[in-house]
Amino acid sequence: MDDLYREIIIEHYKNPSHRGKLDPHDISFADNNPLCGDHIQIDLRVGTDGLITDARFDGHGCAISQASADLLIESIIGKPLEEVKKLNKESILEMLGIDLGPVRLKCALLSLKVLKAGVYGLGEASDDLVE
Amino acid sequence: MDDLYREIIIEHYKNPSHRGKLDPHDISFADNNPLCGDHIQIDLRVGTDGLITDARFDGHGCAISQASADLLIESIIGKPLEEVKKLNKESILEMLGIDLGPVRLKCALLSLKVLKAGVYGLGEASDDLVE
Amino acid sequence: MTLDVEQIRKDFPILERETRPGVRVTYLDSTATSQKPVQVIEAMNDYYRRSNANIHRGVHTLAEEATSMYEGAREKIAKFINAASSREVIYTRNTTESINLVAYAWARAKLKTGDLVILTEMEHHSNLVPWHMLQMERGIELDFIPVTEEGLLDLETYKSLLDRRPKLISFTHMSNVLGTVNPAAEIIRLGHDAGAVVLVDGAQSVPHLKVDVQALDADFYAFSAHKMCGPTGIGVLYGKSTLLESMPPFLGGGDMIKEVKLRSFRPNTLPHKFEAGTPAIAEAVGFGVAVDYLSAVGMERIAAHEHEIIEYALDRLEEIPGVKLFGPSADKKGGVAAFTLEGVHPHDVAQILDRDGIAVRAGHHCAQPLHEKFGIPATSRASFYLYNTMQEVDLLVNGIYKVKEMFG
Amino acid sequence: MTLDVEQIRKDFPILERETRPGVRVTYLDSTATSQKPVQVIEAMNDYYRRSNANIHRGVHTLAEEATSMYEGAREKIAKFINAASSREVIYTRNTTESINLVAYAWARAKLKTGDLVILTEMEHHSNLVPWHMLQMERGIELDFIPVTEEGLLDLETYKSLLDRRPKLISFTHMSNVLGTVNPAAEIIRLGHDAGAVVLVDGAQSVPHLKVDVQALDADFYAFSAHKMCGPTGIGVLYGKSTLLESMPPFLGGGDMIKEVKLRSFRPNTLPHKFEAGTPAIAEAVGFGVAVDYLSAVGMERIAAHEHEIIEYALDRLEEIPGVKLFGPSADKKGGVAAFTLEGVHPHDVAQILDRDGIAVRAGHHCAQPLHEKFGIPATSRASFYLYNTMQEVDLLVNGIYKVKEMFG
Ligand SMILES: Cc1ncc(COP(=O)(O)O)c(C=O)c1O
Ligand SMILES: Cc1ncc(COP(=O)(O)O)c(C=O)c1O
Repeated sequence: MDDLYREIIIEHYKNPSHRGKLDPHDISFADNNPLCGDHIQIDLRVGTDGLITDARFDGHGCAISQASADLLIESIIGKPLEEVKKLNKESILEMLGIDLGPVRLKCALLSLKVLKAGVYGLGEASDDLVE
Repeated sequence: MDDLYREIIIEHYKNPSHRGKLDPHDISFADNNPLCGDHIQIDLRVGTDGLITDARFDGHGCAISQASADLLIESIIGKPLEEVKKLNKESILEMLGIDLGPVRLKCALLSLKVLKAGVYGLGEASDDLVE
Repeated sequence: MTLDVEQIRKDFPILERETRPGVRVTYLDSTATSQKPVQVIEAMNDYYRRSNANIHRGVHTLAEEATSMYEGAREKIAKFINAASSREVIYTRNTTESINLVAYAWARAKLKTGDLVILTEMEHHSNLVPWHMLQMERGIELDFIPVTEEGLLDLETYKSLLDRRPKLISFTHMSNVLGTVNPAAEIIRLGHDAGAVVLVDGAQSVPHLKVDVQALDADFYAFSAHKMCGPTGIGVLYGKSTLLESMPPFLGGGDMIKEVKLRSFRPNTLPHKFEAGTPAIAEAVGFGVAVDYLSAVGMERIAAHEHEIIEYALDRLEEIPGVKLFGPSADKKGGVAAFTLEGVHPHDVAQILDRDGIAVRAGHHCAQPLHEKFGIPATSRASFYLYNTMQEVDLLVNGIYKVKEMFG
Repeated sequence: MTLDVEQIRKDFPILERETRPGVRVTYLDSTATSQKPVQVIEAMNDYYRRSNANIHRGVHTLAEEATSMYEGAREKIAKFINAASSREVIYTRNTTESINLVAYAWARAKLKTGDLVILTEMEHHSNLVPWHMLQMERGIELDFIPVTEEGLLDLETYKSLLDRRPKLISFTHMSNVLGTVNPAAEIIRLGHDAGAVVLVDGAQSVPHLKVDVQALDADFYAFSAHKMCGPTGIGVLYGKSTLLESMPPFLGGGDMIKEVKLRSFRPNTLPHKFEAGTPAIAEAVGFGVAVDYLSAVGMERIAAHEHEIIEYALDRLEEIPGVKLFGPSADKKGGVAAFTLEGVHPHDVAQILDRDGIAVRAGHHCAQPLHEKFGIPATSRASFYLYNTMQEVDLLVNGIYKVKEMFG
């Protein structure tokens, strides 16, 4: 908890394994955090069995927003779309392995918010999605 | 200073020597303190030499407002009208012989405010008159 | 179990204050503002010595601490009044600003010329003047639930006023002069049946009674920290989230926005939408601790204690020749005793009592129309809170006898 | 004579705070809110322990004490900014409310559709959103004095904007991001020549520079206590008395009235006309002591000290590869250094610095349009006040090198 910038974050920020776009895709959604300018877009391909066959994120922003997007994408590939709906704040904090204050929490949760808004097919991403 | 209700105040409140009205009069003015409902009217007769020949006050309110009106009237009879213009907060506090907080000061100064507004021939009595 | 008042008094350092040598204060003016327990004072002291920072946008440790203290207090306050969510608790400066917020952001957006707003004859100026201003500006209509001789609201007249389809009912839960505790739930239910929105001035109720905004079904509920053991400079507007969300913002500036362009902005979500600029952070921290304090003592026990005192006080005051009491009997009111003493102006009463350290208020108590109704310009008012004792009632009564003697 | 910073630091207990074991805070976020000297903290503590009461209408000793402390602080503040009279000093919650007061009570009464209000591109959201709201509501027009690459106001464009006969100019005396100290006297004079009223956002200037509202000839001047060693929850709107007198009231309620009837009211005289309800009394007391404190240290000496620090800080920061500074050179600005570090987001910079106890702010600092102008979403910002030292600048610089290493 002390080492807020655990190597895993810096590593995923500097060398993301799932950065990019998918074309064609089944689901795509983007949003930003106006407070700090973080931007995340997520593209998904979903199989007929409801499994996520491939996923990518694109965007820019702080290490926490970008690393958590990369970690999130890594964790959902091959999983049923339905399972995404169950992900929440705790899921992300567990992946990052750190504790965050309220401001940085928004950075960490941006990618999950974008992902869920896309999966639910919403017009706008709301903070309620990641409570 | 400790004995806020010096006998002089209670005495002048209970047995005022100049309560009443003057008819005819040369100057008459009335005002009230909406905060506590104190009301004071003052009537003056002025000689051709500019001396105040007679004066009365009427009204109702707290002991301080009524006693200071009585003391004020007592002090101006026989004086030149011009001298009234020089009276101020200190003059009244001296007559009362006590120190007053901001709220009660308003009570004490009501009669002077009424007197000066009358002497200056103003339409409305303002707090600036008794600074 | 009753209150251990002697123990409680130890928490309030000011009660040891001597207003002149050898004369300890007898504070009977809690309706104007309450005293603060050392817990509240120390929490703010500590905040400034350890955690002070600006909130919300800060990443550093102090900013995060300050933010979570500020928001933590909001959670406590929401629980204290049983709001459905802390998003419904808007920090303001005081009850007055809370009511003005409704007048500016809700009423100006929703009310048209000729729309009726119902108030009562026992309102504090803070629940009159905002509506006078709107009447002048917008031509709304005002009508008033009358106050009976006994000091109660005339609910029959209220019911007939409701036939005129008011848009808003705004009334005080408890009168700061008469002490009357109004039947808020019933007034709200009747108002809702007539299709009106209902705002409750809770400045006197939240400090003294257990208030449950959901059980009452209030649409808006306003109160001040300084009357309930908290600091000056902070109050609350509770509002149902659906209503608050439907309103335009009130003050514009930092924190109440989601995004700002040179020529436009998007408002923030609740509750921040209504909190512009750096808020009263230390005060929120103190307010949270005040609410903890009151909860630990127990609102029911506080109400019961005040009931005991006011019963005794009314009995004793009634015995004094020349004293006239205003307001209903003890079973229908909180710990407020407003009275006149024949032949002595209330200001003189208060000032002479002050010589013995007894602090009562004298004047119209920001309820001039109510005083006018009773045909008097002013009253003296003694009011009681959790730290007051029966002995203090005796001191008051003895003091009044002294006044009578001086003016006798 | 220069400041004895080590002596001053002893007055600020929070500077001893360890944000993690063994790591003392290096507070470089005074532009967001300043820390408070023990004198201010203790004055409020004392107020609550000895004198707390509601003001103005009280006759008893505590009420009189509280009233004279509250009004005494107003006198001090009036002197501090050289107002002609304390009647021109209106207590508000903060700069934001002060500006909104002008937008509601002055602008809504005086401005019509099509009337022009001139702002600048470097304004804080608090001096943008109130005017956005008025634009939506009333159809006023807004235009902006541009900011040059260097971070200065483009006065030539300002002059040409004045040909359009604006009704109001509202601008910040000192930018909270660039640090730019704008030529306020000149902007005001030109505005007056064009027949406009001029409002100055003094949130950053009053804490750091000697401000004389009469010499500036400002019509309105807004500032916050919390940025100048005072408590949260209180600010000031200074206004020329003729202007304030010509305005309708803003919030309605207790204290701002002379008389209230059931259906009408008469407003009070200045300054009370604009102070509705129980004000931030303890906070006013603390504010008065803050002003005493700053005066005793001396505003010129504070400004000189900050100048020395910012000169050194800009020099040192400039040396760091990848650091880009925003705003003019040290001679044209106050103690604010906003910067970006290539390849690292400002939030990450701030958070990594925080591990060493260094508190800087990261974000748009409530000046989103200004950041947009410079093509960046956010900056990191270190800001300095009377208690900061050269060594703290070194700590910051070392910290930034560490960040670079981590992200290298
Ligand atoms: C230039 C400027 N204007 C206005 C404000 C708003 O001040 P407050 O949040 O105290 O209302 C600030 C403070 O951040 C500021 O720096
Ligand atoms: C019934 C009632 N309403 C409103 C108020 C105004 O409260 P504040 O002055 O804290 O805004 C008071 C306090 O005097 C009150 O007693």
